[in-house]
Amino acid sequence: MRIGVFTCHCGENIGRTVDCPAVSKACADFPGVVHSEDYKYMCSDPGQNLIKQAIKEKNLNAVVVGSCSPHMHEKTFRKACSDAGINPFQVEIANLREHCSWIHDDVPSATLKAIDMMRMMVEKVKFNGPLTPIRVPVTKRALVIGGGISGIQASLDIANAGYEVILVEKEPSIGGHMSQLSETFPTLDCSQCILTPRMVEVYQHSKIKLMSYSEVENVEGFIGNFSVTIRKKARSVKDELCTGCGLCVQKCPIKKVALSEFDEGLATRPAMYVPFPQAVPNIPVIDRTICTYFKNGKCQMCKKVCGREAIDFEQQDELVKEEVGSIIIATGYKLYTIDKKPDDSPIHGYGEYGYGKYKDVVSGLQFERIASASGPTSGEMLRPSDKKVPKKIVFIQCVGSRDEAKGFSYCSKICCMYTAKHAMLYKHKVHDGEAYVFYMDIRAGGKMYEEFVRRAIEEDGVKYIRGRVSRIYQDDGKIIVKGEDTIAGVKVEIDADMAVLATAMMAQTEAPKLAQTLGVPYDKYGFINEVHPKLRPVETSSGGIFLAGACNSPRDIPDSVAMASAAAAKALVLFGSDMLEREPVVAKVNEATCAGCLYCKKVCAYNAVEAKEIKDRNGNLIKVVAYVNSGLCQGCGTCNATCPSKSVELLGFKDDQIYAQINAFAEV
Amino acid sequence: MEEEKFEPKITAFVCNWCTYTGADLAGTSRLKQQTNARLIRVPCTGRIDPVFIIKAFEKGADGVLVSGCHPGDCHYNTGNFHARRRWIFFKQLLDFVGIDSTRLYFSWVSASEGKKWVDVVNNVINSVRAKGPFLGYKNLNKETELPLVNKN
Amino acid sequence: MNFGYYPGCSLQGTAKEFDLSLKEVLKVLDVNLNEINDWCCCGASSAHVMSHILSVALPARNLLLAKHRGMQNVVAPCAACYNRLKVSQHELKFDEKMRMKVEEILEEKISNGVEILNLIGLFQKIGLGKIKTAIKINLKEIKAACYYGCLLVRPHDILKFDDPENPSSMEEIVSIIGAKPIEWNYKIECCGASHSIDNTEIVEQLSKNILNDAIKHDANVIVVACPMCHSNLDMRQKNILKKYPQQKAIPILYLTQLLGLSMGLNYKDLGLHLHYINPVPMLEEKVKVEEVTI
Amino acid sequence: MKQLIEISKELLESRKAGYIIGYTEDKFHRTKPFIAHTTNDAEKLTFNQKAVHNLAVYLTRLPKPKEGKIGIVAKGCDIKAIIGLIQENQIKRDDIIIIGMNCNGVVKDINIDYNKENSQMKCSICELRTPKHANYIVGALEDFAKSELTKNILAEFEALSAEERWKFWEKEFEKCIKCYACRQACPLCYCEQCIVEKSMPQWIDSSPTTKGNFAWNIIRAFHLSGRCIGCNECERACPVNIPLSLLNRKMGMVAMKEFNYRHGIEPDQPTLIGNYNTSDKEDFIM
Amino acid sequence: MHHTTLNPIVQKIIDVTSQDTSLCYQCGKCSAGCPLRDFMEIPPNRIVRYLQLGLYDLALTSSTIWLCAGCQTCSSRCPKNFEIAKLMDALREISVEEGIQPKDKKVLKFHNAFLKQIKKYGRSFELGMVGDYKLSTGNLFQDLGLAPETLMKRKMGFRPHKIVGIEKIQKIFDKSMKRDTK
Repeated sequence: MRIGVFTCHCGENIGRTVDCPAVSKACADFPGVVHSEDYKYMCSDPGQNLIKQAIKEKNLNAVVVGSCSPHMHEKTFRKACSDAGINPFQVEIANLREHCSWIHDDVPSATLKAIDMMRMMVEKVKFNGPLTPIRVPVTKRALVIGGGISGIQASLDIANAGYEVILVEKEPSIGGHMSQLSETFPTLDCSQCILTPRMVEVYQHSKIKLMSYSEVENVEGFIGNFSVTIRKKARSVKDELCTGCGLCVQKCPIKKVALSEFDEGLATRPAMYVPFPQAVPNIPVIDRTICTYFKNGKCQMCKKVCGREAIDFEQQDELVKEEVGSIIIATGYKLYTIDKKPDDSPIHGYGEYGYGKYKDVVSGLQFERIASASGPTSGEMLRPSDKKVPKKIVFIQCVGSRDEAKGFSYCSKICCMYTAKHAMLYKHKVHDGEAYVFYMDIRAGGKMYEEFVRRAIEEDGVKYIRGRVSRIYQDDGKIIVKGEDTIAGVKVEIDADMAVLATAMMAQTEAPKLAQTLGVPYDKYGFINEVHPKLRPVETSSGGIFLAGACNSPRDIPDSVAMASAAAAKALVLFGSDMLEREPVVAKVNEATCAGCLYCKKVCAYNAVEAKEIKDRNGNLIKVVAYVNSGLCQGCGTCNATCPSKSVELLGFKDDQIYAQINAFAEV
Repeated sequence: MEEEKFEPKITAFVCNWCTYTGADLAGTSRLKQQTNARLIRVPCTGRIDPVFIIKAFEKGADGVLVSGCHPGDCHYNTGNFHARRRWIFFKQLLDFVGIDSTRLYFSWVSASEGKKWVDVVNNVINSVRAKGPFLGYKNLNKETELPLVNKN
Repeated sequence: MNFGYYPGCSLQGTAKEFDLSLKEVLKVLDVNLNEINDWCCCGASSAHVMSHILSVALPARNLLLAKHRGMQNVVAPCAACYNRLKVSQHELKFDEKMRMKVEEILEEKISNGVEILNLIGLFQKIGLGKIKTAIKINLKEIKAACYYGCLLVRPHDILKFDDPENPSSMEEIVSIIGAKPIEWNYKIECCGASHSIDNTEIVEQLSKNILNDAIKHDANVIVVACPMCHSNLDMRQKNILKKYPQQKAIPILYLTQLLGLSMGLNYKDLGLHLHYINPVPMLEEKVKVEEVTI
Repeated sequence: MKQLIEISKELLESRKAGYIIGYTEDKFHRTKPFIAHTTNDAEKLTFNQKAVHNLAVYLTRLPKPKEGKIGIVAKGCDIKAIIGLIQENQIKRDDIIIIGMNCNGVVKDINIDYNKENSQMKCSICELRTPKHANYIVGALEDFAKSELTKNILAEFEALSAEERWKFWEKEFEKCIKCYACRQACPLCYCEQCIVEKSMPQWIDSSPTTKGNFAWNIIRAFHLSGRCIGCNECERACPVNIPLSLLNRKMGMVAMKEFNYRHGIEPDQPTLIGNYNTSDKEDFIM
Repeated sequence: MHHTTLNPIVQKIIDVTSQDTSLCYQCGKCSAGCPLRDFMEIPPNRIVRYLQLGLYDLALTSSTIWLCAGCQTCSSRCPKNFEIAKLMDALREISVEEGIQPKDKKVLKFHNAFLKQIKKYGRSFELGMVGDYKLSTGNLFQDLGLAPETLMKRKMGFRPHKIVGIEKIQKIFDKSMKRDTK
């Protein structure tokens, strides 16, 4: 074995707490090590060249690099080594940065630990052996989960590149939250005007299979080869027959029972409904929970009026299977509500703001509906309680956001902007009205954003007050807002007609469940994690599964659209090749010693293990052994640990490799 | 005197996707921790074979920590479930032969739980330090001819 | 039923009608209280101002006495005492350093485990159903503003009692005895508490706001469960009335007194005569003695 | 035993069975395993309270017969082992003919006749005296002198401190000479290459040092966790009398307590290892 | 975790509140909700700000810390779970230790009078307390209007009740307070 060891200072990052030259020197004495050196930036070109040189000059056949986490640069160094002619899987990384220098202060002990870590990897690499990547075919179709602006953008990009897309939306129509908005910042152009053409394009696109009112039930397989089960919820309307004439909706007698989801509860909708006029697809759905037919077998008005006989009361949910190569998660966000939450819940309501019991204290999205021409007031500024024009209105930012006591430490990012927009829209409609905004900081990073906020202040005369509101309560039909201006250091008490709360953006309630189905990690708020916050922002730790929009963290429309296109690009990169190279970290059976108990088959989550009969040349069965289909094997190694006779081994993490590491730690 | 000088050796077997990444996060967040633990990265807790743990003790570990994804979060869907079932047996077996719960630890640490990882590591190190060296095995090693410590 | 009892200083003095009425009511519900013998002041509104340790040590002593008497629970009708006892217990439980300091001071090991109840908590333990059965007189004319003040509900993460921003447990009790609890905005606003003596202006100002909000939402009585709140709203109301001629008077009753009334107990036993703002006229007008149908 | 012999002869004659794994008695009146290939052999078959060996061992050790199935004489213990092997697809039920024996308890020491002292605890708590899943049931159930469970050895042992337990096993394992008799006697140790014989890497030190013995006995017990059917042949086979059953019984208790599972009861029952339940306990996991 | 050594005042604050003022991001919700806000020259959030900036004297000499009635509205609404009320306690305690006289001495005198009674009898003896308090403030006529009625209603006992374990109480006082309450 001729091993080369390379210790990276990572500038000061490792060097500060780990004495790299000392580490390098110590490694030189390890048995099997024929070359050891340290350098400021191993990952840099000169750094990589050092490695390549050493490989050639000392004809090394294995390399250990002490640097940052393998999750950062393992690929980089493997590439460098294979360029210099040694098998990329003869390379091991000791995580001297994240797992040593960054978490310790004391140089001597950190250095000793670093030496241990290097020794462990040197010992391991001795047993690595060369491996060749596995090639698997790629299914060139994509699944996009979520039909908001992010999902729409991603779907269109992929479809326009010529690949099939299945777009799954859980609501009856695509469009998401953007379809609810009145105008959009910083341009103040009408949201639906720019969105609906995109929605129609999706609907008409030959490459896009739109599945509205559907949800992803199950996902199996792996990058390039996912098999997805989608639940098509019973609409009670045959979509192939419905022309969207809307007669059934008009005639449905159950008009006032249900609050409209689209209008954020500020208006009602029938039992037979289309969420909003521009809905795509324009096919109604029956809310079976309130429909009189489903409740007591009467009515059937919709059925009577439908000339196409599209109404189908007997319709059941159906499960559809689809094969795709890539999945884009674009499930978006939901808005935090201030109502009282159960005591055991990690988030809490705002009792000091009345737990949402005051009609004229509304959420940002509700205000969007009030301001929207398609809204319940057809765009007229009227407050919910008595439909009067509010002469004094208060906007409050950071409700929930940046409020650890309520369970959120993060900033929702978009509220500063849309609050400024709200205040403007208000002033544009109620010229003699007073608008106040309570804020903590104004975060207006973005093209034309700061200018936009200033416009609200300078041109539209919106009063900005720096401070959080302590209490909101109703008195004689007024909304009393008790605050403090922390700049002037004076108390501010406003008897307003209406208050608008910029409540926090939250992950969708079902996000964690979906993440588990897809096997991707999510943070404590339920936002789905990217692999690397800077360098791999749209990828998840599961190959082939990408992120778009607010499902990853609070995001505004431009960012979401950009991210959606990025995710689409990632999927297209995947579709660029017919075969996919996968790391050869897969299990392998030693048929000589396998006793065929097939416990390995039992524990395999990918059905990668099957029974294989071994016959002599006369075709008589000698014995049954386990066989691993390396195409399906994902390399978890559970079979290896379960096998009593160690007859199945996980390449890359073989028993002898791990044994060597355990042993190496002992030798100190 | 001896006790004060005693620094425990902790071998930690961690899964690549949750705990190892969580430990990375602890690093990027610069969360300080004690230096006694050495991590051995495996793809999944499902890969962790009880013989690893025995061997770690044989080779002079004073404590062993095993950590992976929370149930339901496993990158390989079910690896940690199978692991958990093995541990239920193995933990009680070791306890039965006198390697009790002050030597062997298990935890779930997700990719986002950098802080938890630091707490787990420090707790394990502290309690093993308090417990003292694992003389049981160390004595067995004395009996065997091959010396535990060979300086090169 | 049996409960440990920590009356606290006020109930022996300025708030003795609270003590009276409580005992009368419990007699009817045949619940008896065993007073912690030789209890001392909990330090109330002063100790924690002057010395954090003192404010923990004094209640700790009383809790130990209760423990020695083998009490599972202690009723502290005074909201201030209740608050101090709870906070002290909490700090001793979670603050290792503090516990050791206090143990050193009291020269005794501290073990937790006594459940501390405020007045409302006590009634919830006795059971609202049981109270309902003891009702004789219908109080449906009474419009009560239930006033919690600060110490019953804050700090929530320690007291864990009711909703800190919109409590309703007192309303529940008031409504089962037939009276009508009103919706108002000042039920958890501060009355000025300890400034009662050193800064009467403040107390009068704050109390005035509270009184007026209750009156505005046409309450005919304010119900309290805290001696300090009572003295501020009742005793100080006298000056307020003097200062502001147009100010309307509103009687302040302890929850126990209202209960007592509904149980048909007489004014004297309930110590109604001990108030500065005489509730009797209001009661005579509003309370009809008739068989209850609730 | 007439019935046993009759059946066996018929099976061999008709070639329904290629051979029959059973017991015979040697000249010292010891009952020992015996393979009957011919009808003459069948005459020698017997069954009694000295028929203590677990014959299921041979199912994975003997070559399959040229024609016919494998006949096997099986008491309760053997049956559990057989079912266990089926669960772990070492054999197919259709490949064997089971002659089930009503069992009246077996001895500890086959050199001495059965009596209360020379009896096994497992027998006094046996629930399978009449085997299930057998093709034939032979013999009659009779009362027999049971050794009483005077004390709960497990509980007593667990009452000891960790250090005491360690000391106990240190003394016991010191004695082990790595003869692997325990493994040979165990019907569920059928690996073609035992982990202890694996040298790359050598997980278990093969030299009989106490350290290696610890590893060997612990791993053996672990590999039998949720699989051991409690025939105690390992302990009986152990030449240095290590109380191996203590380990196996402990693991048996865990299987019972945590999962309410016993191995070798129903052929189609999913095995304990190899399956999981999302609600498996994890109170020991931080 | 602190990498710098702490100023004793900061240390004391952390001892009492077990929190660090750097938690506060100056949203002002405490001041906005403070019932005594109208009587304060300096709002609570600025007191915290002073501490963040190390302007301890400004904080310790402000009347704010003595006006705080400990109603805990601030603490219970603080988005950062910062215990402002506790902080006020700490500041008062410190200013007493440092011998800083509050602008309005009445408050301090009241608390001293109150505690003195407890130290003397084990329970508060309101009549005595009020007496002491008035003597110390020289404000003999305050509440005179109320006094007779109060006495008539026998709401204040004439004789103090001295508890049995009184010397224990005195021990407690001596051990827990650096400066005697006189």
